[in-house]
Amino acid sequence: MKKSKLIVLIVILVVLFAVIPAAGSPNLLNILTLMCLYLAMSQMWNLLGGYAGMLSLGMQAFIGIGGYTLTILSVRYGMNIFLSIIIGAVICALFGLAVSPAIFKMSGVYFAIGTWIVAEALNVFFSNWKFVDYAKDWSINTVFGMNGKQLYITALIMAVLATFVVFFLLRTKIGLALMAIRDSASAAETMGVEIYKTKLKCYVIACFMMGLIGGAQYMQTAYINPSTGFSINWTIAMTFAVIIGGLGTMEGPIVGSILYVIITQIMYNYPGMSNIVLGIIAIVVIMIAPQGIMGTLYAKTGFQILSPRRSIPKRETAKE
Amino acid sequence: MAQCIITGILLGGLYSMIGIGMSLVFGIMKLTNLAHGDLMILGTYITLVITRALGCNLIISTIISVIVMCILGFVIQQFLVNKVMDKGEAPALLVTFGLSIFLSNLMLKIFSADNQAINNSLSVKNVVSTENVSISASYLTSFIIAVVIIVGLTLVMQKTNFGRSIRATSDDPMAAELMGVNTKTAFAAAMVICMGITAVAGTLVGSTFTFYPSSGTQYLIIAFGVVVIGGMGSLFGTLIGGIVLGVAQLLGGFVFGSGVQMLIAYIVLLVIQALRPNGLFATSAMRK
Amino acid sequence: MSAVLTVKDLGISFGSNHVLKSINFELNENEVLGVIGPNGAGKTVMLNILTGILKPTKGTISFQGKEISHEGVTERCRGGIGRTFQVPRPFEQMTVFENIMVGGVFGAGMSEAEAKQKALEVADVIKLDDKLDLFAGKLGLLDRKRLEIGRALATEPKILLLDEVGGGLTESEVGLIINLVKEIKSQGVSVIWIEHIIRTMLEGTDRVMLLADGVDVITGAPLDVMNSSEVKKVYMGGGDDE
Amino acid sequence: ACGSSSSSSSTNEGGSSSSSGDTITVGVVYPQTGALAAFGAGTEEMYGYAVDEINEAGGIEVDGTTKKIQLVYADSESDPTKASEAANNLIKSKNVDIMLTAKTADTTVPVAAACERAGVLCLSVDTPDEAWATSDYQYSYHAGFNTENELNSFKDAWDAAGISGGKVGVMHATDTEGQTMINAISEFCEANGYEAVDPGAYNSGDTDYTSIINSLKAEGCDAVVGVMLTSDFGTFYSQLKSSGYMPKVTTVAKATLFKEDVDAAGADGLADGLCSEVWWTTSHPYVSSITGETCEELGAKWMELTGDEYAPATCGYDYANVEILYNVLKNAGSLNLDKLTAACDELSVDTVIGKVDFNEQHYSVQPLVTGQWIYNDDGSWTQEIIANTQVPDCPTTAELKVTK
Amino acid sequence: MSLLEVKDIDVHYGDFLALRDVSLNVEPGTIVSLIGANGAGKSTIMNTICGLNKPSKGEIIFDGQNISGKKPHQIAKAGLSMAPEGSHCFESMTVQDNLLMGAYMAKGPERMERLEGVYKLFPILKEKAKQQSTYLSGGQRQMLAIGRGIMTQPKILLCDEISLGLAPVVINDIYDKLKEIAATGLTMLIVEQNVTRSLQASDYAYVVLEGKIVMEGKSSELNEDEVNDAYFGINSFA
Ligand SMILES: Nc1ncnc2c1ncn2[C@@H]1O[C@H](COP(=O)(O)OP(=O)(O)OP(=O)(O)O)[C@@H](O)[C@H]1O
Ligand SMILES: Nc1ncnc2c1ncn2[C@@H]1O[C@H](COP(=O)(O)OP(=O)(O)OP(=O)(O)O)[C@@H](O)[C@H]1O
Ligand SMILES: CC(C)C[C@H](N)C(=O)O
Ligand SMILES: [Mg+2]
Ligand SMILES: [Mg+2]
Repeated sequence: MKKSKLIVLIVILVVLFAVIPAAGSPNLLNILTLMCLYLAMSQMWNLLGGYAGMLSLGMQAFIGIGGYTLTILSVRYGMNIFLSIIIGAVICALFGLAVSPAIFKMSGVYFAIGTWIVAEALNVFFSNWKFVDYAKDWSINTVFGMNGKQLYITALIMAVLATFVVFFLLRTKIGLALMAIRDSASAAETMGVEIYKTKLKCYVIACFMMGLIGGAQYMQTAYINPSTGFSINWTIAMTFAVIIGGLGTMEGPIVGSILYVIITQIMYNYPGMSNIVLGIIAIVVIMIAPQGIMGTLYAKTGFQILSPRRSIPKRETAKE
Repeated sequence: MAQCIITGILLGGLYSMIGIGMSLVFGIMKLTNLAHGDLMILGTYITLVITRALGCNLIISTIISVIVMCILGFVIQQFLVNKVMDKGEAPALLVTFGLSIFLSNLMLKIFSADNQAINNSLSVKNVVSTENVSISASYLTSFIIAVVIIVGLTLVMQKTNFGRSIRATSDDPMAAELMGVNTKTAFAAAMVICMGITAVAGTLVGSTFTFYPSSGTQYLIIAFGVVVIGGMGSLFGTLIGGIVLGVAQLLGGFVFGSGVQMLIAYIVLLVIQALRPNGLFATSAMRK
Repeated sequence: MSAVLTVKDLGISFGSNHVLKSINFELNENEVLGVIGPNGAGKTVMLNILTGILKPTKGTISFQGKEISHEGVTERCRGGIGRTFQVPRPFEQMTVFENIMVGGVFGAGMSEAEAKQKALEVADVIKLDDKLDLFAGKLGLLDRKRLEIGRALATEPKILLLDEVGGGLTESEVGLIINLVKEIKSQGVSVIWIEHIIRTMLEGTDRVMLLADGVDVITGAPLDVMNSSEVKKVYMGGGDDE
Repeated sequence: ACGSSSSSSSTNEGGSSSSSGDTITVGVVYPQTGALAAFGAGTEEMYGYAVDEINEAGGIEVDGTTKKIQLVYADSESDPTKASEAANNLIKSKNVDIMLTAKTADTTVPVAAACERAGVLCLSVDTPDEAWATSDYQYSYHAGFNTENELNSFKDAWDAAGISGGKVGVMHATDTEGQTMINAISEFCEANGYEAVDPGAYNSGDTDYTSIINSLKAEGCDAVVGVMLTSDFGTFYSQLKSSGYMPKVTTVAKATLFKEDVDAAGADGLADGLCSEVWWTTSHPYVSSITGETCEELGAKWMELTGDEYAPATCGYDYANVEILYNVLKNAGSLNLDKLTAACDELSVDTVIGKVDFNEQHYSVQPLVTGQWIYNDDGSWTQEIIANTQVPDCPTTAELKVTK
Repeated sequence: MSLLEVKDIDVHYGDFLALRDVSLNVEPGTIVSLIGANGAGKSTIMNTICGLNKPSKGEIIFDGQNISGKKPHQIAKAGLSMAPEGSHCFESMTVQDNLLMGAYMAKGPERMERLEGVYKLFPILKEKAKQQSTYLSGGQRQMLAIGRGIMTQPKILLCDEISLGLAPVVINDIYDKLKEIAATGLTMLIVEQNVTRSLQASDYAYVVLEGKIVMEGKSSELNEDEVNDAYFGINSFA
């Protein structure tokens, strides 16, 4: 019953978002594109930070790899751009897998910092890597031909895909395991939960998705160099969106990234104030609603659309 | 080679100065302070402005900067951190994160984006200058100050009633209250100390390197590096962490070229992390 | 009666602290083995070794005839060793129902649907059937202890290791726990039960082992062990009441 | 959520001016805030001044009607990603007809990329030509100096220092400009009788230059040449000084365009004697193609508008960017993109930064002179022009002073 | 005059009324025990006295001073100390530093004296003096918590769940020692699950049921069965 309602809601939303390009202005389209991209990124960040207990400050590593793969493969080798970003995503997944033995030893804040250092290391590495022409600025001219509508559709696909990945992942065993690990890792382990494997699965999935989203993002940006590709600003945006929206809720990243884009759009008119305002908003929201907007709403009213909670089945035999 | 190791060790002293404040705040308040770098740069600017405005001696302006930063630390603790500290890791993190973007952009508004350097003659002097080795006066000064502060602070933390009360508060505020410790004051005191040290670090950084309002991030990552190598919350670890990072960077530059010197430092850091996930000198055992 | 668990010459040291020197015992099928010993004797440490959280410095553990010393924590859990923690560690932000499900899904390798049924069954056993949708963080001590047991049960263990599940409970509650353990035993589960409550040893166990100075000093029928001079000396203290 | 986003966009649309009216909307993306903000200082004053001149003279006739130019600004926040977003935002929400941009590759390249995609003409200045030419551009054009001019202006300083045939250490970061320099310099040095020494690249933001300084020292370089960010240069230069070794002449591009930057490099006139390329001075012998004003007059205007005590190179280049816009519009006589690009391709006009004539790669090479920063006893700085090979009519003001 | 007087307090956790009209008195030099089932509100009473909870009604008079609404550290300074439920060790500190924290408010030399006293009471703690307290066993932690409470040398010591997880020998020991300490004039308020032991050890006892005091009296005069009945109330278990 509830599920079918949910599906109807989702279908309506998807249809709505799909018809906008026909109706909306280029500006609206541009804003929605940004929202979708940030939404997709935040959803992935939230999967790790909010559900898997892996607060990462290094997701920019995958945005950068995704962007660079798109650039190098399409600009230098003339590969199809969509194929390029998929390869980028695969490379991200492999890279995530490769660094996991090291960074998975760390937990909590060490993990957060470790991932950031990995991203910084990539920044330095790319800056010194001849294959990508060192820290050269790249114009990604292969995506110049994409129009606003195409960009929007790509971004929308990313947003929907990211949301669905999280939605379904949390409904598999992984979701249950993640919640258990978050609450008490040692107890989860003695209950048979394989912590390492579970986290690794999430991480690699998130890496893959981030690579994909990174590629899509750079179709929009059309310009890359190591310090922008691997900039902490990507993670700052995701973190902001997720925590404002509500860490560990599925709706949080959605609300958060929409807000983030709206705020930055409004702030275009007040140069130099944008970040000051974002900073203040971050502080004020957390002071008032430490769980973020959706988290607090949930705590107060129990409102949650996309809850990963397991429902308790009706008993077959009536109990006395 | 010898030059690299010596410079690396000395640079490590400066790095550990950058890290101390962050390590303490984490060790005591379990707070990962993402605004650490920006706060430090703020300290640098305060020193700079006072030196310029009053034309006074660097030491005096540093003292003033320390005082201002201590007050700021108290304010931040009372009005921001205290309110969210018990609400979990993420809210506290976001508050410092918000503070970070707020501060760096506010500094940008106030001080403009121009590069700055604190005028002091140490930065271009050297203590030893031979054919092979030269020791920069500012590096050496930083190193000495770092060692003095770390040793002093360790003694205070380990041996005095005040130090114990802070450690106790950090472990279990409720129980500490029951022992008669005013935990609010203890946290505030800790924050004040951290900010004071951070102001000193800021002055040292400002008189060694060129800086601008958004330099904070760069030093945040160095502070992070230092404390994760040494182990969050360990003072002695901070010193070692700084030295490891400094030497790795310098030797990396020497062997592989300066372009990759930070890459080498980061790799060393990650390897140490993989082998010792809580740093070389992690103090508190893992809980839960 | 055959042994499900055989522990031979088990030892562990932390630096110069030789907590366990040499522990030898067998746990028989369908048996409740009580473990007593002074504080710091190493009872919890022993459980941690049995579940794989700590690595012993020496000795062997065979479970159902198989040497398991090299197995990891999760492997042993899936193999059939369930445990509770001295200080309960519920998954606080999950409901009681989900807490138990975790045991079923990962410990017993069930599908989610099966685990849900299992959770309902277990909830009846541990008497938490009316609190299934409560967040575990909100439970009181008795219910937390029950949940500890419930989660462990959901992993369908062959042996269940209980670490002071009665600690901090009132006498009548202790009675409830004793009954609970009896019920668990009746389902064919063997139990190792650490407890400082004499009554649980006398009423709830088939045999009792005294752990002191890093060795298993004496093992035998509950009443014999509790009345033994060794227990009087190192545990009860000069033969006081109870 | 959808509702609120569409409402925010509609306000944007309401505020935007449509090109169908009697104005030509020209977007300007430049760093108002962030690390490059010093570059951005005075931009709005100068662009505004130049556009006012055009508008006051009646505007420009395009597609049969005479239109005035309206500028809309956006902040790049000194971040390439933000620059790209800002350009997109201007294009989408303000419907700009033409985009202007300036102030380093971090601004001009991403803005050009955004314009290429949107099909908007983009005119830029203030970036070395090679750093800008990262792609085959269709709609973007650029005026700046190239590496050859840059190195020639430096060579003048080396020659003046009397180190002919000496060794030149090359400070280069891994970024585009650094790479361009290191790629070009060996050949250049060889051709001019110098020997280039590569001590290895550094990364912008590095805190320590010990290994680089050791190489320079070991090789006994007579000169150091480089293209560096101000912050990197300041840190490097004080470490160089404290190492006890100083080359006779140091020629560094990018780092010391402004007085504030030389001051930031270090204490008590540390950077005294430093040489840099000079893009433009008030003594340049050029006049405005819009009004015939001299550089001197422009400089005075700048000081009047901004309250600054001197007019930096960006003054001339800001003005020149509008000049190029003016000439392109005038020649095209239309806002049609094809006509505009055709006008660009054919453009050849004398501006306050010299002749602008876009080549095949869409850029025009402007000349440079060589300056040296002198630290005065009262703590102020003067930039002396010590060589003028490329602009002989720009008078030199002093002889090179060799650093000790 | 009573040393500690709790007058008609109500305590809320959010909307939940955990204590209703609770009053109790502790005379100087006596041991008073609280008896009650799990969740009855014993810890809540203890915590409220210490200032960890705020009563929504009523007042608490300690040593002639109204302490309701004061901060825990202020109350501690007034001479009231508690060994909380769950021991709450300072995990990163050594056992000795933990104990010294107890004497936080005392002068130097006096601290060492008290330390020796506690070591005499719990010799095992002396053995582990330099060890980090995280590595203590459950029972050792309990000893540490009590020892730390004693270190404060309060006018009154509150012990919540004093014998939780302790071996009988230690419990007996502690009760013996407590009597000794009480003889020196220390007043105590303890929570003990075991009714028999509780009545044996104390001079006066209160029985708590669902947030209310349902029975009180001199321990020697209370009948164990009656207490048991009172303590379960309407038996809702089984
Ligand atoms: N990780 C560790 N490092 C060092 N010592 C440890 C460690 N874990 C336990 N110990 C020591 O081992 C001893 C046994 O501890 P254990 O927790 O097993 O006691 P126990 O028998 O369960 O006691 P209790 O009944 O009080 O719970 C204690 O002295 C403790 O200090
Ligand atoms: N922080 C809290 N928030 C909400 N309710 C609480 C809180 N602490 C205790 N309670 C509730 O208040 C009631 C009394 O709890 P309290 O801990 O005082 O009981 P107790 O008698 O000490 O029990 P125990 O023997 O289990 O320690 C219980 O119903 C408990 O669930
Ligand atoms: C308070 C703590 C951060 C002190 C730290 N344990 C030290 O090394 O002294
Ligand atoms: Mg134990
Ligand atoms: Mg209690």
